[in-house]
Amino acid sequence: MIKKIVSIVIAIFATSALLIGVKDFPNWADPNQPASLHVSPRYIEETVAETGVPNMVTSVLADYRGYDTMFETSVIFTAGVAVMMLLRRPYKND
Amino acid sequence: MIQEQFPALIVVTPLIMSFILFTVSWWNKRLCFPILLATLSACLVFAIGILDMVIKHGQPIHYHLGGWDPPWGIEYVIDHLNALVLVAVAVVAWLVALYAKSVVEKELHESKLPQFYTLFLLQVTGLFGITATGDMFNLYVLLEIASFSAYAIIAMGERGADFAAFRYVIFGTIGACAYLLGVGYLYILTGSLNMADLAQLIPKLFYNKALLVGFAFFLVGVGIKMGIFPLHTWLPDAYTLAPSAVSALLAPLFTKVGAYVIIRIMFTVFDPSFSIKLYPVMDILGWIAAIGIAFACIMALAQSDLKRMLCYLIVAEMGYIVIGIASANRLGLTGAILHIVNDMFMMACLFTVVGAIMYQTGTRNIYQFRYLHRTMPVTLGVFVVGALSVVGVPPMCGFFSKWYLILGTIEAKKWLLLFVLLASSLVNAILFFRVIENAYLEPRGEHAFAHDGGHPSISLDEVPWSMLISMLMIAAGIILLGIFSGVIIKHVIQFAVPASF
Amino acid sequence: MISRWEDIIIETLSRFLVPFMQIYSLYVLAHGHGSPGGGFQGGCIFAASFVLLVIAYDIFEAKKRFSEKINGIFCALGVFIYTGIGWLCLLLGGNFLDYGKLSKILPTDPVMARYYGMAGIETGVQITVMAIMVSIFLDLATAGRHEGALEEEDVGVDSK
Amino acid sequence: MWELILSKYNYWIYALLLIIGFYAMMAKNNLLKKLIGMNIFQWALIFYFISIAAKKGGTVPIIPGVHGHHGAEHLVVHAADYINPLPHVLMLTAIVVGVATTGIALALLINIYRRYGTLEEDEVIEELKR
Amino acid sequence: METVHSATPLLAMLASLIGAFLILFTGERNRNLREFWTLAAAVIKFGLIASMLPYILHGKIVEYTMVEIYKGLFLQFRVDTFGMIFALLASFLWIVVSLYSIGYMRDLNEHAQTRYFFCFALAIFGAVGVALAGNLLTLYMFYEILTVATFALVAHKETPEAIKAGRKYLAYLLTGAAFVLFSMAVTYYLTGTLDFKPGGFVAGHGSREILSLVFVTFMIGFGSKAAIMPIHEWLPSAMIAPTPVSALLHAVAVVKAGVFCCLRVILYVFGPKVLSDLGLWIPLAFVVSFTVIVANIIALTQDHLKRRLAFSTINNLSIIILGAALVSHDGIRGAMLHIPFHGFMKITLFMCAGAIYVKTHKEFISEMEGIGKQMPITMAAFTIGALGLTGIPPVCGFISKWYLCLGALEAKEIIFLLVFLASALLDAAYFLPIIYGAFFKKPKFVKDHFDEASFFVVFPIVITAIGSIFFGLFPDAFMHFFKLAVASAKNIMGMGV
Repeated sequence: MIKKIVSIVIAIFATSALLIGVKDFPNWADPNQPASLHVSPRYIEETVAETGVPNMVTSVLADYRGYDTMFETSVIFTAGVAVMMLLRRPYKND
Repeated sequence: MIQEQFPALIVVTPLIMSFILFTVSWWNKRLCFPILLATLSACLVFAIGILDMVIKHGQPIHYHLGGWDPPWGIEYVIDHLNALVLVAVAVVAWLVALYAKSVVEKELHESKLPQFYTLFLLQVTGLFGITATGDMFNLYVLLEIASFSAYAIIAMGERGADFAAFRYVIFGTIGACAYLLGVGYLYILTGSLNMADLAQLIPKLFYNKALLVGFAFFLVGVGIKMGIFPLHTWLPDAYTLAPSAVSALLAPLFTKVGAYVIIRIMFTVFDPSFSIKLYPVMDILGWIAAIGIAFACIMALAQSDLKRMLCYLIVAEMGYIVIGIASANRLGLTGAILHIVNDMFMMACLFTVVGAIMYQTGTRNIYQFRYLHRTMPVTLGVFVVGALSVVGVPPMCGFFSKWYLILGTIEAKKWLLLFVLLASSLVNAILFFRVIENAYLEPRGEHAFAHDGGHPSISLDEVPWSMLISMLMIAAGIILLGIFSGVIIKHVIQFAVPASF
Repeated sequence: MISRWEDIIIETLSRFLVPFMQIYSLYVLAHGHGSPGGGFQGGCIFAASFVLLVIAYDIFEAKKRFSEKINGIFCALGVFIYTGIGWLCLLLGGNFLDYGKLSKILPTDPVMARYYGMAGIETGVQITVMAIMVSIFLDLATAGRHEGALEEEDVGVDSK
Repeated sequence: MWELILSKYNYWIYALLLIIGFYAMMAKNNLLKKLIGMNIFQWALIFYFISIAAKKGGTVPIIPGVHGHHGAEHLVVHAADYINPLPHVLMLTAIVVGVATTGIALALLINIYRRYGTLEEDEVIEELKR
Repeated sequence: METVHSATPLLAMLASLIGAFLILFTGERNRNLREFWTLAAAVIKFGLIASMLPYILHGKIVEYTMVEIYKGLFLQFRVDTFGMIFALLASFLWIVVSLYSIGYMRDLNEHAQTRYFFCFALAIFGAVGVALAGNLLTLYMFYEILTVATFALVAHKETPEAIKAGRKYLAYLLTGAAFVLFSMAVTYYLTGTLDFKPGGFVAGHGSREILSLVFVTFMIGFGSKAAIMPIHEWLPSAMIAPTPVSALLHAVAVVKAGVFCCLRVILYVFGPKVLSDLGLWIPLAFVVSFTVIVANIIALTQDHLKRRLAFSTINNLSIIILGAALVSHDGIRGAMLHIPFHGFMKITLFMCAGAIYVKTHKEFISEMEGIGKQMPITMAAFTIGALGLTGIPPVCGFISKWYLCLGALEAKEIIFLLVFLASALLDAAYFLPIIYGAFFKKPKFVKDHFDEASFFVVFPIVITAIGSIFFGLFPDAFMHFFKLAVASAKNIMGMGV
């Protein structure tokens, strides 16, 4: 019980911390928010010219930030190996 | 020129070798360990090459992955700070790998070994990547790789380890998500993910509340990963119950790399003035560190399980590093950075010794260590070196980092922190001499004259050679780091400290 | 242990469905460049086909078609393809993952080389995702227990 | 104030989700519920990032009718017409990470249940004390 | 004065370090070889240190820098006149004590002798390091090594109270070390250097409050090792250790190192000028004179021989510090002379006590009546040492005390002159009864025919006893303690007042 109260308090505290910042955030779907102006335009405008891939998500995923994706795949691999290690048990014969 | 490629190679080599190791293990399990060791040796070469390059050029190395220039692509930026940490991580990982073989073969079922070695390599990959990268989101992904491998190998420990690992999963996820949230806040405010680029953009919106919140999220997220005081609750269980080799790998490296990340964020991504002039971050950190050290010392005094005691000691050592950061001046930060490296070696030393004692006697209870100095003198010798280093006896390395921390607190006029530093080193003395007493002295009756006539029945019963060698090398490393700390500072650390100090 | 639940309709239908799902996953992979899709999505769909097999028949049926060893090797193979392409670029004198350099060995200009490089790595991603999804599913579903496996005590996890 | 809520409602939603997940992770006694809370937590983040990507008048980030880069030079693309692809990419990674975390956590839970015969946290702790 | 760069100090240090590890690796397998290592290391070390004597006597300084730690902060040895005195004393007495402890340990057939000799060598390593250290950091380093190495010696017997004594020892000394660390850091922060300089280097740095604070913490820190009251408590309880260890503790290494550090701080860090300007020497002088008197009075009440000697040590240490504290030419001279001379005499006394213990297992003075008949040589040596400590010519104690009194006169502090005289009287008061009882009373508990301890035990006693008379007659004989003391006093005062 006490645990629940404590966690509620922490939760409220965390939310308020989250919402302090909201005032300084751009409105939803604001075309001129910095996120859309600083880096991403190049992805959008140059993707075809630079990578020949019309799907920007793919081009960013696999090329501009392909290094991230490599580790992302490695994350899956890690998880797979981890689950194998945790659960799988060897056959008697080997 | 191959040397330009080192920054990528040091991360990618263990990665690809982990896949190869995993594949090979389906045919031949005996090849796993040699592959592991060879890979880590290669990483050692790369790390030293990078450090050499950085010292030669004197300015950071930039490596653009995929040939895209930042901030569009991902870049690696390696300055003196990362280079130092890279080398330290490489060395310690190599030594621990050498140490791990026998322990793991004793503690895990042989069918688990390939997966263990694979995860070992992935862990190292993650640590290298975290240290090398110059991109916030890339750091997140690598943090997750390191964490996942940690979850799994911790869960292979003794009874209760899986529960501890689950709590670690929960906390670790909170930490990672908090970090990601911080990245999100920075991204929505600046639209960039590149550290150097952010460092350019952030000063424009210093008075932005959202920025402060993002900063807080960074502190919380990384704080959980590195286990500073209020957020450390997962640490003692996880590291105590983990297999010896695992705690010997994680305890020195993971937490320290977290400390590195905090320094990176506070002093590179955010301009130092943000946390010094703008907000009283340093004072808060100082208080947290002081309370944390006091708490950790008390908890450590309460333990009779050596490994758990050491786990609380880690929390205290993290407190030291935070003190160095909080004193916010050149000396203090020098001490903090030096302590990151030193503490890697000290913790590696102590945890390997605990593992060795477990390996031979199966107990970790310091009150059952009696007569141990007859059976495993070498191990205990190594332990004494590590212990004296933590207590802060020169010429072991622990003293020197403490020396700079003390100077830093004096310069910052933070007397409380100074007092905490001095007092905690006394508590450490109590902690360790308790162990040393139990291990070395054999209480006798009154006025006893030598029952054994000066011939104690020394019956050597030591751990395998590979473990002994690696432990001795770590101990030697501790002493050398101590004596040559001046050289390290002169050539590396003084450039790693932000110039504004 | 998931026991087999005989039902001719389900078995036949799913046997029909599986190849279509796999073809579709390959389509998703191949069209990842021009339309929504890509390695992850395709891989998941491909893995789903196996999951369907396992549900319709039982695990051993699925294992007959896709042994643990092959699966494990596929796990590593996919990521290996990805990383290998990165190394290839490195060996061709570029930075890591700089697909443009592939034009030296591909009969195209650097830009299209990037195009094909991406295709390659997406394939790798698909293989890994597929294999890992299957293996995680099997492990979780069987909780590690399967015919002829050692008992937990033998593995010695509980003995500690 | 009203305007603040309306024009920025995405943040409120994500904060709400985040808090639900966080509460579940902290307060729930059942480990599986903790895990579910963890997923909610992660998904809140994903919503947050995706909502960054949105642009009024922007469409899916795929340039129609192009294949290869031939003719790219006289192809004019305005950044304002397409939504921001970067957060989608990041979240693809985050989703994968979430899946991986869930997998590992489930594996751990299976082991825990098999060894202690329960998933209630306090009972597990009791079990461990013995 | 010019500086000679030479690796001799380093070699001298390595001699005992390598010796220690040879001892460790030889172990119980071959005890003769092990003890041969001990002696060899001792002799080589003494030879190396003595080889530096000529330079020093010609007013040069032998310096060897190992590494730079930070700006203006080195790990370095710098051998000056004062350091030479202590280095000579420690390394010479090491030979004697190791001879003695070979005999002692073998006669008593003690346990864990390898550890004993190993830690012994390490302790000497630390002590000589303290003597040769060129700056506070290096000094602190060897000081800590000394502390840790001595812990194992104090707790050597491993009886419960021995272990308790060891803990007490550590508690006092590590706390003291923390104080030292603090004051060292502040000093470095204020002055930017830690190198010793005759006449001190803190002058003109920092406010007088800070300096006074630092001085006090320094004195607490090093005083804990020099056993200034009220932080002397560990010393009497450390008497539980084997006698050679007590001899080492008292005469050679540990407490002497403490006093040495105190003098270093007083004369080479702060310097007479600062002391007299800040008036810091007055409280110090009063504290130590308090210690002198009280320690003597306590000593009167002790029946356990070694405890009585322990309190006499406390008294003499404080006398040394007092001599340095009255910032006068002769006082410093006397203090510096008293370090080696007291070393010789006190080690004689302790080894006598040990010899008696080895032979008769008697520890209490009341049981030693008439022991002069059983062990005449030992008791003769004892008499010499005791008379020396009471300051009776021609034993060397007289000279140092003479200069101390002169120092008190020179500083025009009659009260401290009285302190010196009183201490001499009280010395007599608790030493003479022992001698009287030993020679002129009927043996009750001991044999009344000649029965001495073994050669290895008696020989060193004779050497040191003769040594103390010899230095009394020729204070400037081959170790040149007198010249050295005069020279260093001249340097210090020359730069100072």
